[in-house]
Order: sequence, then structure tokens, then C-alpha cells
Amino acid sequence: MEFKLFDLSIVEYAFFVTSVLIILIGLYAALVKKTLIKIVIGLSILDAGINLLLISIGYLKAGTAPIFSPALVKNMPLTLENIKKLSEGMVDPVPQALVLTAIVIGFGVTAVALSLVIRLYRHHHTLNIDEIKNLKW
Amino acid sequence: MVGSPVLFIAIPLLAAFLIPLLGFVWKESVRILPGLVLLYLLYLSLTLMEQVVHTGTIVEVIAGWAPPWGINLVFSPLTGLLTTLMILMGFIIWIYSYRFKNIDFQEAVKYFILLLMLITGSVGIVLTGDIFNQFVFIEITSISAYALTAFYKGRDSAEASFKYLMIGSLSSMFLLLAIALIYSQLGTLNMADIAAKAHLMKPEFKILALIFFITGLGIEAEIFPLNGWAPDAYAQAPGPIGAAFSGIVVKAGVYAMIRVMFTLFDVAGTHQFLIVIGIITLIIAEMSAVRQEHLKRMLAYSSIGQMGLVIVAFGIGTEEGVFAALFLMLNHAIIKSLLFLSGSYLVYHSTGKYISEVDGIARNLPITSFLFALGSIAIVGMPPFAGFWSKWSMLTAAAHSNLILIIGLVLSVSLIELVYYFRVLNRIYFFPKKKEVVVKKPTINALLAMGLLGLLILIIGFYPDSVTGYLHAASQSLLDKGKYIHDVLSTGQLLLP
Amino acid sequence: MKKILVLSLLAVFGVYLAEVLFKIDFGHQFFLNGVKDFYLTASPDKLKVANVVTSIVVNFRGFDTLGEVTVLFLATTAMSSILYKGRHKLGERAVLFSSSRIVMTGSKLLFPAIILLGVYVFVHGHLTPGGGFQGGVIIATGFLLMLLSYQDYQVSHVVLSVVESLAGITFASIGLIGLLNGGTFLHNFLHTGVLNNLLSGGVIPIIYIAVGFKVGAELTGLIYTALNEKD
Amino acid sequence: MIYILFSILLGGAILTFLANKISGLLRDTFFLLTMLGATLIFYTQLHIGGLVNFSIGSFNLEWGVNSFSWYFSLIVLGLGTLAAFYALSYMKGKENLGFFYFSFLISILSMLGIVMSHDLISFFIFWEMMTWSSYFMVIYSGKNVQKNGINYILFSAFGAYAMLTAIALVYANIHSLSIVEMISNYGQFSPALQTWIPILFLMAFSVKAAMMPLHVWAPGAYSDSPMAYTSVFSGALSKMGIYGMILIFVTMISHLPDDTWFREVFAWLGAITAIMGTLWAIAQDDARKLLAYSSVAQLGYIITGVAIGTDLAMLSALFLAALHALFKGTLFMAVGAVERQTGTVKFSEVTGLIRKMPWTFIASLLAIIALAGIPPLGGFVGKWMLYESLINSNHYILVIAIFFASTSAFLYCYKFLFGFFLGQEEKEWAHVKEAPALMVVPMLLMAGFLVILGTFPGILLKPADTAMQTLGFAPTEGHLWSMSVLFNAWGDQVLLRPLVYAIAGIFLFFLIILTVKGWKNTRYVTTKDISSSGEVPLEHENLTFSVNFYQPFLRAVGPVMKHRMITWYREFGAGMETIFDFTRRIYTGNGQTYAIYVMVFLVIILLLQNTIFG
Repeated sequence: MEFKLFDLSIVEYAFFVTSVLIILIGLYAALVKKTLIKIVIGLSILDAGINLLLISIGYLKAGTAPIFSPALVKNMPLTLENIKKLSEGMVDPVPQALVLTAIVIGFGVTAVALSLVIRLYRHHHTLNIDEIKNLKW
Repeated sequence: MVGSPVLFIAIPLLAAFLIPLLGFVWKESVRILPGLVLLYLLYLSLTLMEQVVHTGTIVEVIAGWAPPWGINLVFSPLTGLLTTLMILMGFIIWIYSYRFKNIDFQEAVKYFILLLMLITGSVGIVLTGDIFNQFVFIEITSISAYALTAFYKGRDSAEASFKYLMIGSLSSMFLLLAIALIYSQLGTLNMADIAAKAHLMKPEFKILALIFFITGLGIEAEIFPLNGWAPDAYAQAPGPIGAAFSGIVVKAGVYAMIRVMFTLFDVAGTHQFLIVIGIITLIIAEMSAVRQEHLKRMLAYSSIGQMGLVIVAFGIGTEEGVFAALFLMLNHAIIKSLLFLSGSYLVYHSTGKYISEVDGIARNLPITSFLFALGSIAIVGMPPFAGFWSKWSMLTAAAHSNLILIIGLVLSVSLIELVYYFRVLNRIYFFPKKKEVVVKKPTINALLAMGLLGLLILIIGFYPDSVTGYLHAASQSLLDKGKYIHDVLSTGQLLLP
Repeated sequence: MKKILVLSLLAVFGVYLAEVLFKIDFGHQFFLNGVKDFYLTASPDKLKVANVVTSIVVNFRGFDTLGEVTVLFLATTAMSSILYKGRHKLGERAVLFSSSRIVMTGSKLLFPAIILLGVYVFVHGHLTPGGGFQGGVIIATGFLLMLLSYQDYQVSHVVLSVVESLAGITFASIGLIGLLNGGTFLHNFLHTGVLNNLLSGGVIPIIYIAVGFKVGAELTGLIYTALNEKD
Repeated sequence: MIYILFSILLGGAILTFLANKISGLLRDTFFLLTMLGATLIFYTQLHIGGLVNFSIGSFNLEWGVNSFSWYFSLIVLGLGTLAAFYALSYMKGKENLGFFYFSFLISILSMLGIVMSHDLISFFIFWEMMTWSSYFMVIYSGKNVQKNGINYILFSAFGAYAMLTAIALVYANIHSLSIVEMISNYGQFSPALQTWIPILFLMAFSVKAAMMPLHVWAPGAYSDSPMAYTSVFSGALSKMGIYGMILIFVTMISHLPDDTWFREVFAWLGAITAIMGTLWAIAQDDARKLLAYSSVAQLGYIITGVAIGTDLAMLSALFLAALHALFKGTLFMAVGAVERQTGTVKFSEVTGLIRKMPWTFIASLLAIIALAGIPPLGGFVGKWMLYESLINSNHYILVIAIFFASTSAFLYCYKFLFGFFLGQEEKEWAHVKEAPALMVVPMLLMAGFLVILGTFPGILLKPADTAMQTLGFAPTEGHLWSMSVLFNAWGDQVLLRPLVYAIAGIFLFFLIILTVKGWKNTRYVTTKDISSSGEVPLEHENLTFSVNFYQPFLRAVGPVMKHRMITWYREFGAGMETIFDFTRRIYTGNGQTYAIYVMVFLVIILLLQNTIFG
């Protein structure tokens, strides 16, 4: 039985809207907040938004996970046709793989960013980005 | 299989993982191993380059899945040329930093790992034929670059690095967005495949993806409003790393941007856009350099300006223009590296790296000063040094396309360049030396590295034919989009387990 | 002023991005002849790997993963390089408050279970959801738990870096063996076995286990470096 | 042979540079041998019309000699050799001699290269080599480096880049770099190119020829380089500009449909250069500066002659070019001698050297006479030809201007002679001796040659005429070669003999009076010890007659001299730098601002996407 809460098409795009909003929130934090930590948090939020966007691009309505688990393939000889048939109901695995990579990279960048923040605090005794501008012009 | 392009990535990675282990056994190996790796890769790239120019592009498939399913590396005359250049510069920078500053063992491990990865990442950006893989390599390069920028323990280096990281994160955001947009339309990530199917994309997707790519890669390529991080990072990074930035990393950024604009999409107006953005970058950077008080910062601005020039040359879009652009990239890599390497010895004693503190230093550092002078003269395009030929090819390319305005602009910018380089030179050679200054003599290996670069400048200057053949092949291979697509997509049947 | 500027910039950016995204037919197949169809068939058919994401991550796009592992490796190197202060050892850990006995005992109890879970996740990476990264992260959380509850909990840097390096070397060497064996880097040179068996998929589980070790060691190292940082 | 010539010079330069590390004598020997060897080979072995070519960087380079380039090589090598002898003595005991000799030889090499290049690339390369080798000389002394050095290199580079643009345009249109092909294809260029290519080339050449308004570098550069080189710098190197100008005017401008305005503009620029140069020379207290400005002025005449471009004008330009090399070479050498012997070159400090340095005086006197264009020396012949050519081509106002300039030149000529050599002797300079023979002999040789030229200008006019024939001029009448001022055979138009006799008589008369008057020893009063009207001058006030020498005259021409080109350039430069300084404030140093720039960039492109990628 199919259950429809709203018939508004915008809801279909809730993932996209949400991910764009998360990206914007992250960007806002990175561009406006004064504290270095908050900027780094903003960048992390940004990453999360993009990952969500990537995942939702790979989404398939009523799709299953792209895993040929024993439960799925039982009683079915693994011929090419069967595999094709099964795979039609699966969500796109590529964005998931990409997101996995993107998350790790985002994590690495965040780690480096935080260690830089530690260094900056060690030297400047402040986390306000407006006060950390020795290098200019 | 004697030489496979994948070795350019695999061997340095293996070496990078090995370095910490080897360090437990023999400490010196930490410094030696990267050099051996780079030397081998240099040999490999030279042989492969020779092969590629004569027999055509090598497409290396990873994990046995033919494109577009697997990731592939493309060693075409263009990518091969850039790879060779990067490995060569990397090797020279390794020679220079072999006994770099007598850093202790723990630091040396990190330094050499990061340096090796900086080079490998850049080579990967150039070689790969897959946009997401390119993104990964961009991140490898960026993270090494952040760490190396902050390598000195002063407070300013951390600041520079943080700025770089902020802008770099934005860059990776835009790249991922662009990749997401492309994937949502075409379901593929292979560059050749995208190029072949680009006409299937809805135009608004195509243009938005292109804009995101321009912004993201423009940050790496240092085009004007996106390059705020660059002068800080160049100036605060250790000297050899500044050289690596201008000789290796930017080149990879520009390559990626040009590849996207020339090969991936066929959007009208990209050439004009490149010209305009290049001109703005060029002018603003050169203007900022004139009144600069810090030597390395001045070199950084000059470097940005030169990249603007390269982008203008690409924007001309003819084969001559691309040839000029590649020639400029080659010369800029060599010359600017020499300037960074020698310049960092000239201001070694100055805490602020001020230009005003190099007065009369030629008496103490004759060879370094001479090499710096050679570099300065070469970079403003005085014959018969290397810079002249690239500037000349740029001018003829512009003249052929009737872009007289560009000629005038390029030359007037060269005048500005001349002013600030000669101001420094005059100070080095003809100002009375300040007495209390204790200069640092360059080590033997630093001299060797700088001497090699100087020699390259002279060789290219007096015998430009030594490189023009490769450059012509490279420029043809960049412009021949159909051949690129065909080369990649026709690679082999499925190689299966 | 700056806020208004930024907000308007973000508004334009958001509108343009959203406008284009809305043209994607959400939740449907919106492209033909994408690479995913090939992956979905080839993974169970040729590689005998049930988890398609794993086969993409480790084999089809294994090169990305090699890069990704390198990124992590670089992040740890970068972090310790940035925070490195000199020849002396890392400083004492900053302790805000000591943990209660309950927490300490509980952590001790949980720790082996967490590690085991992590190992399970990366060993079964090619069969079930999860894999090297996830498993590695789980292992690192185990160490994080111990580090948080015991102030004097020490992790050997040497061991970490040896594990890290060995795992990385394994990954790269398997790739190179593939190059020598089958002509391409990361070539799957082992028997692929039967779908959904633990020992299936050729080199894929081996690589994923190496990745698991590497990620676990690296994340632990990162946490440890950060925890030991003080002014 | 050209190879040998060039390799001798290049190898000699390097050997000299290296020998400097070993011993001074070896260095000097190498230097002299190189110069002499080059000169010898040039005169004995080089054949007019010989061509050599080879290729580099996919360009075909061609070198060769024709009569036109032979004429200029003559100037370069003749002056160069004499200056080389002079330099040995003048430079003795100074620092960085290897560097000096190296640059000297390289600049000789590059000048020869310029005139012998038959293709644009090697022309340009030699041109640049000439620029930087002379730049080394300008900054050699280490004084005013940041000002004069930058000025010189900036203007030179401006010129060089203009030339490079022109060469690129030519190459893009005809796919060849041969000068001959450029000239023969010139008619097929589009009209815009037909105007722009010569303009760009002329920009380059007028920088080196120190023409208004691109002369700003010249006074500083000439006066700051070592005098041994300045004689070559002003005498030969500036002639390279003239060489190029002649080439462009003859081969390009004369083919333009509307070349008159071109010629008028350049002739007038030359005349204005001459007038302003002269006025500024008069105002100088520093002898080097005086000569520097005078060089600018003299080059102005030559440019006017080139621009007018009739047979006679061209001939006079070529003749004056060689002559200027001779007398300006002599004068700079004389200043060098004075500088070396007394340590200063200020008129207000040095006086009465006539008895201390008689040979220098005689050489300067002869050179000055030639410079001022007084018969019977060579200068007169050149000037006369110029006047006549101007009158013949109906440029009456120009004649007046040139005449004004050349009569005003008497003022500084006199100042030069009087300031240094005449006037009262000072105790301060009692110890001064004549300069060493190595310095005096080259001066005297050149001065003697000037005298000979006055009588037999045909010696120079004949090669000049051959050179012009190479450029396509008709041969001038044959009797030119026997022409002599003394024997009154000039064109049968003006009776010169009485004029010459009259001038010679006046000259002799004054010479006798001066000698007789100077014979008697008069009471010695120092020139710096004057008290007037009860006002006692302070000790540091210099009251030599040379202070404010021509004050009334300068006051009269003051309004003209109020506007100096260099102030405009300087203000322009300062303005630019302020703008640049303002621009770099874009890089505020705040990482967040940079991030906002990124977003601004993105949003701008997003908003303009239809325009950009339409």
C-alpha cells in the first residue's frame, strides 16, 4: 500500500532543499563567524551538506541497499539475468562510494584545521579571526 | 612492464608509507629514499615521454577495468610533459632540501613524506583521467601543502596555512558540487566519457558544473579574486616549498582547470573568459608586487601574475597560444623555483624577509646572488635566456590572433615586473652592506640544486629547440579533444580477473 | 554590513544551486548508460563481492581509496608536524576532571567488545554494510573511550606508526603485485571464490582489512596527538 | 669571418673576466688583444656582402655586412679601440675591473651584432645584450643606482618591448624574421600595420638615440658610467638608435603614402631635443652632465637630418653621426682625464688647468671647435650640409631652430673650455699633472682626425655615400670627395674662402693677444676670496666665476626650462605606485574576506553566466 502524506512535489526534493540549506548554513558560519572553531565547524557542516547532496543524487525510490546479501539472492541461481533484475531495484552505489571518500577527506581536513587552530591559539592567544592578520598586502 | 604511468603514483605512496618504518632502522634513509624515488621516476618519465611523443598516448587502466568503468591514467604528450616537469622540479627541490635547515629527525620524516606527497598529488592531478580521482589528488596535494605551509613553527606560518585551508575547503566544496552535478546527469566520472557525452547534459547543469569547476580549480590555479591565500602561503612556507608551490602545485591547478574547460565541456565563451580573468589576475598581481617589502611575498605575487599570463595564453586558444602557455609554464616553473630557492638564502638572516635587508649581499653570497640575478633577468623575458622564448611565443601567438591589446598589456606588465626585480637586484649588488648582517652560506646541495636550475635556464635560453618539440606535441594533444576521447575509451577490452 | 553581503551572496548561490537541483528527477533513474549498472552486475558476477559499494571502493575505484588512505595518513603526519614542538616528548595530557570508577570499569568492559565489533565490520566489509573505514573508526572510538576514561592511558606511537605504515605498504604492494601479475595496478589476482562467502572477492577483503588497520591506527594517532596537546 | 669576429669578442670577454681573478696584467692584455684582434679582423678580413646563417629555436639567423653596417661598425670599432686604450689607464686601480672589461667587450660585440644582423631575432637579442651590458656600466659606480639605473633599464625595456611587439607583428604576418623580407613585404601589410610597425620600431630606436620625450634616462646614465665607457656610450651606442632610425625611415616611412607628417614630427622632435638639450647643457655645473646634455642635443640634429631624409640630409646625418662619435668621445675622455687627475668634474671647483694639462686642453679645444661647428674643422661641414638640406627642402623654421640650438651651443662650449682650463690658477690644483700618455694619445688622435676631416671630409663622406647607396639613394656628385673647406669647392654656391680666412684671422688674433697677455705673471688672488660692498661672503660660499656662469641667459630662457620631462615621468611613476599600493590593499590579510571574495567571484559568474557562456 502506498502512503502519501503530501502531494506536493517540493517534498520530493526535501533532500535537496535540506542539503542546500545545510551547505548554506555551513558557508554562513565559515564566512561570518569570528571564532576559528566556529569557522572549522562551519566547514564541517558544509561537508555534511555536500555528502547529503551526493547521497540523495544516488537515491532510488523504494530502492534497496546495493548488497547482494544471502537473503536477497537465496533460491536464485546467480545468472546474469537474475543479477540484472535484482540490481534494478538497488540504489546507486557510486555516490555512496564517493561519499565514503569525501567523508574521510573532510575528516582529514578538519583534523588539520583543528591542529592549526591550536597552533594559532598558542601564538595569538585569541581565536578571533579579525585579530589574526599579520600577513597582508 | 618496465614503465607504467601508475608507478608515478604507486611508488611514491609506497615510499611514503615506508619512510616511517625505515626511519627506525637507518635515520639517513628518510632523507635519501625520496630522492631515489624521484630519480627513478625522472628516468621513467623521460623514457615514457620519449615513447609517447613517437608512438602516442599511453592509457593505463587501474584494476583491470577499462574506462569508463575503472579509473585510468592518461600519459599523453601533454600530461607527460607536465609530469616530467613536476618530477624534475621535485627532484631539484629534494636536492635543495636534503640537508635543509638541519631539522631534527622527527621533523625530517614528516617533511619528506609531505614533500613527496605534494609532488605525487600534483602528478596525480595531471595524470588521472577521472574527475573524482582528480579531486582526491587535489586533496592529497592540498593537505600536504597546508602542513608544509605551517612547517615553520612561527606564528605567521600557521596563519597562512589556516587561510589556505579555509579557501581550500571552499575549493573542495565546489569541486564536489560540480562532480555531483555531472554525475547526476551522466552517471559517469571518467573525463573522456564525460567529454563524449557532454552534449547529453542539460545546458544549465553543464554551465553550473563548469562554473563550480572554474571556482574550485581557480582557487588552485590562483586566478584573481580567489588567490588571497597564495601570497601568504608562498611567503610563509619554507623556501623549497615556495618553489614547489610555484613550480609544481600551481601548474597542476592550471592544468586541471584547462583540462576541464578545454576537454570536458564545449561551452562557448570559455576562451574569452580565460583571457579576461587572466588579464585581471596578471594586472592585480603585478601591481601588488611593486610596492612589496617582503622578498618572498614579492616573488609570490610575481608568480601569481605569471600564472595569469599563462591563463591568457591558454585563452588565446590557438595551437600557438597553447604552445606559448605551456612554454610559459615550463619556464616559470624553472625560473621561479630558482628565484625562491636563491631568494630564501638572500633573506635568510632577515626575520621579516624584508627586501631592504638584502643590501650589498652579493659580496657575501656571490653565487646565490648571481643565480638570483639570472632568474630575475630571465623571468622578465630578456634574451637570450629562457623567459624570452616563452614571452616571444606568447607575443606571436597573440599577434596571430590579432589580439594586439594583449601584446601591449603583456609588455607593459613586463615593464612593471622589470621595475621591482631590478630594484631588488640593485640592492643586492650596488647598495652598501649593512655591517651587522650575518649571512647564511648555502650548503653544497642547495648550490647544486640552484646551479641545475640556472643551467636549465641557460640551456633553454640558448637552445630552445631542446624543448619545443615536446611542447608542440603537448599543445596538439591538449587541443585534439576527439583523439583524447578516442584514446581513452578505446583502451582495451575489459581486462577481467 | 558584512552579514547582509554574505547573506545576499549565499542567497544567490543557494537559489542557483537549488534551481538546478530541482531539475533532477529525484528518486528516479535519470541517466542512461551510467557506470553504476555495470558495477551492479559485475560486482556479484565477476568479483563475487556481495557489497557493491565495497567492490567499488576497493576495486573499481580502488585508486581513489588508495588516495583516501593517503589523505588520512597525510592528515596524521600533518597534524603531528603542525603540533610538533621540538625534541622533547609530548606533554602531559590536560585533565579536566577524573572519571569515576564506574566509567573506568565500564570502559574496560566495553573496550574489547568495541574492538571486536570493529574487526568484524572490516573483515565482513565485502559482505555486509561497512568496511575498512567504518571498522577502523569503530576501533578508534574504542581507543578514544579508553583515553577519555583513563588519564594515564598510553598508546605507543611506535606501534601506531608501524601498523599504519605496514597497512599502507600492504595496500600499495597488493596494487603493485597486481601490476606485475595481471598487467594493471590493483589487479585482482586471487581467486574470487563464491559470492557471500567470507573468503571471496580475491584481494578485496585483504585490502579492506589493511585499510581497517590503517584507519584505526591513524584515527587513534590523531586523537592521541590532539589529546596530548597543551600550551 | 663574422663568426670569428664574434667569437673573438665573446671569448675575449669571458677570458678577460676570468683573467681578472689571476692577474691584472693578464686581464689588460686579454682585453687589448681582443679589441685589437677584432678591429684587425674587421678591417682586413671582412668582406662587404658576405652572409652567414644558421638556425636556433626554429628561427633562421642571418648575419652579414653591407656598406651601411660597415660604416657604423667603423664608428664602433674605431671609437671602441681608442676607448679601450684609454680605459686601461683610466680604470687603473678601480674595483670590479673584470666586470667592467667584460661589459665593455660585450657591448662592443652587441653593437657589431646589431649592425650585422640580417634577421629580427638576432637583432633584438643583440639589442638587449647592448642594453644590459651598458646597464652594467651605468650602475658600475654604484651611485644613484636606484634612480639612474632603473630609469635607464626601464626606458630601454620600454623601447625593447615596443620593438618586440613590432617584430611579433611582422612575424605573425609574413612568417619570416628576415629584415630583407620584412622590407620587401612591407607594402603588403594592412594600412594600420604599415603605420604601427615603423612607429613601434622608432619608439625603440628613439630611446637609444635619446630623443625627446624618451631622453630622460640619458643625462644620468651618461654621466654615471665610467668616462672610459661613456665615450663609447654616447659616441657609438647611441648611434645604434640612429642606425635603426635610418633603416626605418628609408625602408618604411618613405613608402608610406602620407609620410610627410611623419617626417615633420620627427624632424621637429629632433630639433626640440637639440634646443632643450643645449639649454640644459648650458645650465650644468657638472662637466659630465654638460656633455651628456650636449650629446642629447647633438643627437637631435642627427635625428632631424634623418627625418628630413633627402640625400643631403641623410648624408649630413651619417657624417654628423661619425663626427659626433669623434668629438664627444674626445670630450668625455678629456673629462675623464680631468676627473682622474683632480678628482672632481665641477666647473665651480676646477679652474686653470691649461698649463697643468696642456694636451688635454688641445684635444678638448679641437673637439669643441668641431662640436660648435666652427670652420675649418669637420663639424662645420656636417652642420653646413644639414642647414643646406633643410633650406633646400623648405624647412625654414626648422633651420632657425637648429641654428638657435647650435649657436647656443657656443655657450656651453665656452663654459667647458673656460671652466676647466682657462681662468685663474688655483693653489688647490697646483699639484695636478697631465694625464698618462695612454689617456692623452687616444684623445689627440681623435682630435687630429677631426682636423683632417675638416680639410678632407671626403674620407668619411665616401663611405657614407656608399652606405647610402646600399639603402637605395642615388650616388652623390663625384666632386664631393675632393671637397674641402679650405679649397672652397662646396657646391659652387657659397664662397667659403673669405669666410674661412676671416674666422681663422680672428682666431689667430685672439690667440696671440691671449698668449701675450698670459705671458706676464700677474698678482695672484684666489678666485674664492672676493668681498663685495662690505658684505663678507661666508667661508663655505663658493664664489668662483663658474657659479651661475650664464645666469642672465638662463633667466631669459627660464620659462622654457621650467617644465622638465623627467618631473612628469617621475610624477607619473609616483602616481602609478600610489595606485599600485592602493590596489594591493585588496589583500586585507583576513582569511574570511578572501573567502567572501571567492563567493563574490562565484556569484558574479553565476549572475553573468548568460553573458559569459552565452
